Formats: sequence, C-alpha cells, structure tokens
Amino acid sequence: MVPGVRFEARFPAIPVAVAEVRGKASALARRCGVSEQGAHDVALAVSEAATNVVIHSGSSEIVLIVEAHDGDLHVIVADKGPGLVPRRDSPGLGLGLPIIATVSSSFESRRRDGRNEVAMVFPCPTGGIS
Amino acid sequence: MVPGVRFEARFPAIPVAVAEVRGKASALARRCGVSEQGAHDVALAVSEAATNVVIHSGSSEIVLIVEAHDGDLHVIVADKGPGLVPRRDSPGLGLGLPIIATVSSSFESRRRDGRNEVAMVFPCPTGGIS
Amino acid sequence: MSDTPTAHHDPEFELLIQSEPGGNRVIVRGEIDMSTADTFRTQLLQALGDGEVVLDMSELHFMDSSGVAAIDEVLRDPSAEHLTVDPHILEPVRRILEMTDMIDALSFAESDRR
Amino acid sequence: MSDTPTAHHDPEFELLIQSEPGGNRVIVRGEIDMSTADTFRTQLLQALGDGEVVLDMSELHFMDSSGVAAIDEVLRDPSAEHLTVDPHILEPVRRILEMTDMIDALSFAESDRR
Ligand SMILES: Nc1ncnc2c1ncn2[C@@H]1O[C@H](COP(=O)(O)OP(=O)(O)O)[C@@H](O)[C@H]1O
Ligand SMILES: Nc1ncnc2c1ncn2[C@@H]1O[C@H](COP(=O)(O)OP(=O)(O)O)[C@@H](O)[C@H]1O
Repeated sequence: MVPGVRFEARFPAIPVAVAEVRGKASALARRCGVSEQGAHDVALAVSEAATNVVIHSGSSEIVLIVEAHDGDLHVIVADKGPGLVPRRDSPGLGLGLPIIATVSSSFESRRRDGRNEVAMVFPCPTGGIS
Repeated sequence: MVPGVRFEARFPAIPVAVAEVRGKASALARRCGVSEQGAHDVALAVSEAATNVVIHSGSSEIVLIVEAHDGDLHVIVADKGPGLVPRRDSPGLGLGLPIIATVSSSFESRRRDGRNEVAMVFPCPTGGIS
Repeated sequence: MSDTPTAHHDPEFELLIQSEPGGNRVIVRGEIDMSTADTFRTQLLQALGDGEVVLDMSELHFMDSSGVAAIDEVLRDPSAEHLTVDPHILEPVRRILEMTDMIDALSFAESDRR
Repeated sequence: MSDTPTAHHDPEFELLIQSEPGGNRVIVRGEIDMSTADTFRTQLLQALGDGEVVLDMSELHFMDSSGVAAIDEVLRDPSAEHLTVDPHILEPVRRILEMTDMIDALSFAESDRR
C-alpha cells in the first residue's frame, strides 16, 4: 500500500468485532512507521469509535477506512446511523470522544456518502503505508 | 465583510460571556443569509462550545473566529486549554458535542496555533457575510 | 446602583411566579444557558415544593444543554410529579427539547390560552 | 464443541482467580473492551464479595473506556475497599488509566515480585 491508496473493510456492528477493527487499524498504522505507542493510540481511538457504532448508531455494520497522505494517517470509522445523537441516558461515561481527541492529532465528525463518519488523523512517519 | 474575510474576537471565559459569544456568532450567520432556524443552530452550537471552554478548559478566554468561504460558514470556538480531556466526573450530561454534531454540517476538534479549537461548519447561502 | 433607566432593558433571564387557582405558574423569559440554568432549576424546585406548578416557557427564546440538564435534574426530584408544562413553546426551545428527547419526558398542561 | 486444539490459542480475554494467603489474586489477560468488560466487572465484584482481592493486570495488553467504566463501577461498590491493584501495568493500560485519572483512584498493592 502506497500513499494515496485506500484500505476499506466492513465489519458486523457487534461487540466482538471491535477487537478486529482496532487490530486492523493498528496493523496498518505500524506499516506507516509509527512507534508502539503510536500504534496503540490508533487502536484505542478506533476501539472507542467502533464501540460507539455498536452502542449508539443502530447501524448493522462498522466501516473502517485507512489512507495515508500528506504525511498523515487518516483513519475513518463510519456507520449507517444518523450521526452523533444527543442521549441523556447514554450508558457510557462520555469518555470516548475526549479519548479520541487526546490520542489523535485531530478528529472530525461529519456526514459523507450517506454515512456518519468519525475521521481521525494520526502521524504517518514514513509518509505512506509500506 | 466579504468571503475570505475573518472575524475574530476574545471574550472572558466566564458564564455570562457565553450569551455574548453565541449572539455575535448568530448575528454573523444572519449576514450569511441563513434562516431563523439556521441562525439559532449557530447560536446553539456556539453556546455548547463556549460553555465547554468555561467549564472544562481552564482557559481564561474564549476565542470566536467566524469566516465564510466556499459557500460555508466556518465558526471556530477556541481556548488556551489542553484540548478535549476525558473527565469521569464531568458535571454535564455529555450532550454538548452531540448537539454540535446535530446542528452543524460537520465539526472538527484540533490543535492549531497553540490553541484548542472546535471548528464547526454551517451553510452560508449567500456565499459570504454581507 | 442607579435608578436611571438604562439602554439595557433586556436582561438575559427572568423568572416570574404567578399564583393561580390550584397552584403556581412559573414563567421563564429570555435565555437559559450555563449562567442562568442554576437559578431556573433552584426556583423551579422551590415552587414545586409549594404544590402544583405549570412551567410557562412561551417567552423563552433560547435554551442550550445547561437548561436540558436543569430540567433533567428537576424531573429526578419526587416533587416533579407536580410539574406540567404549558404547550406554548417557541421553535428554538422546542428544537433542543426534541433533539434530546426531553419533550417526551415532560407532561404537558391543557393549554389555557386561545 | 471439540476437544481438538485449534489454531486460536489467543482468546481476547481471560480471567484467572488464584487463591493466596490473605485473599484472592484476580489475574486478567488479553484485552478489555466492550465485549469483555462485563465479565471483568462481574467476576471482579464476585471475587470482592469473598474478601481481599489483588487485581493483577500485568498480562493485560489493552483496555479502552469500557474497561475504565467497569473499574469505575467496581469502585462505587462498598466491597471495593477490599481491592488493591498490582503495580505491574503495561504501558497501553497505564496510558488510559492515566488519561482518565483512574490511576489516582486505585490503591496499589506492595509488589510481590522481584
Ligand atoms: N456512531 C454514533 N452514532 C450515534 N451517536 C453517537 C455515535 N458516537 C457517539 N454518539 C453520541 O455521542 C455521545 C458521546 O460519545 P462518547 O464520548 O463516546 O461517550 P459515551 O459513548 O460514553 O456516551 C454518545 O453518548 C452518543 O449520544
Ligand atoms: N474546551 C474543552 N476543554 C477541555 N475539555 C473539553 C472541552 N470541551 C469538551 N471537553 C471534554 O469533552 C467532554 C464532552 O463534552 P460535552 O459533549 O460538551 O459534554 P459535557 O460538557 O456535558 O460533559 C467533557 O466532559 C470534557 O471532558
């Protein structure tokens, strides 16, 4: 995989899939030359985003998109749900998005191609996924 | 104010300033030709972001930046704090970011120019702030 | 500090308690956000301690999540069984109450206006 | 369903209870996330019901906010006074415990390894 090439995979939106989604994302991050901590940061952020898809989105699938360009690794976790919806009764502690913000360079919440996306940016030291 | 021109203002990070910040932002949105509901959406999102600065950031000021380009209104609420920090003991219900996501086209959380920014995008029907 | 009327006739928030047959009407005006939500919550709970309350938001122009959190807290209090809400609600306030599903948690009073 | 060993020798999560003088050692291995946090929480609370517990996360390679929420819930239980944590914690787990200030909420056991 070289700069500009796009990895995309779909996973069922079920609890046991979350480990697979983060494993895939951190493996690709390693191929971008990141440190162990860098790969773990990707795993953690993706785990939070994928968990949110399973808990909150009502979507039947988790979409993972990974792409390297301009020296950055772009990791997108998408679902077919309505987007971030305010829930007064959320079962979580509300740590997911702040954790994503803490371990990523930046993240964006947006609708694109009819999907709800959380798009996270991480460093990609080698400039591309080798 | 025309497309590309940038409005920037600083407010003290105190509760009573929040009304002023959202009032300024929604007034600029009106000059972008948005509907009453559009202006209210801007006010609501900015109110949530500014409230977070006062409650969570430890920053002494709220920075508001408004800019129109490419048919969009870009509204940034910035602070001098560390960025979105996970808080197990947050006094809020965790509704702020989901509300921002619901009323904006998209939002981004990032560090820029040594500041923590929540950058929100809204429609700007006239293409610029008249 | 001064009796002279100033240009600022529009305080951000005002709460008025009107006694009515059968209870009190709590009228909120202006905007509810982090700087006014505490007053709103405290006064509303206090009024509920005195019996039936109709919450009138027909002159409320803005509410953010601080207001939703205040109502959420009021609804957790046992005295909230005495609370009904006047159905006249302006669009911006209706929007956030709907967005957060708070609208479904409220008991609406029969409207007494025509 | 089968006794044949499979290629999958690496279950996502494993919890082992070892009885020790003075109480139990609860050893967690693998990864704690939304699919394993409930087991972790339930088993830990059950062990705490039997007396002193040392939680050993030295073989835990990953924890996300689901694990932090599980510990948070355990700490709210009165039996949490019997809980201490082995200070051997791998870097990724330490990182999230620090990020969420959970590290300061835990009581660490004297290390019993050399
Ligand atoms: N994929 C998603 N679809 C719908 N809503 C979401 C999604 N992700 C997050 N949310 C909303 O955003 C809120 C904040 O998410 P998060 O910070 O991860 O906290 P938590 O999940 O613990 O509540 C959630 O409570 C939920 O209302
Ligand atoms: N400007 C900020 N500075 C630091 N942390 C923030 C800021 N804005 C938000 N946060 C963190 O993000 C979390 C989620 O924010 P929000 O969705 O508005 O919910 P709430 O403020 O009700 O907890 C907050 O609990 C806080 O930990």
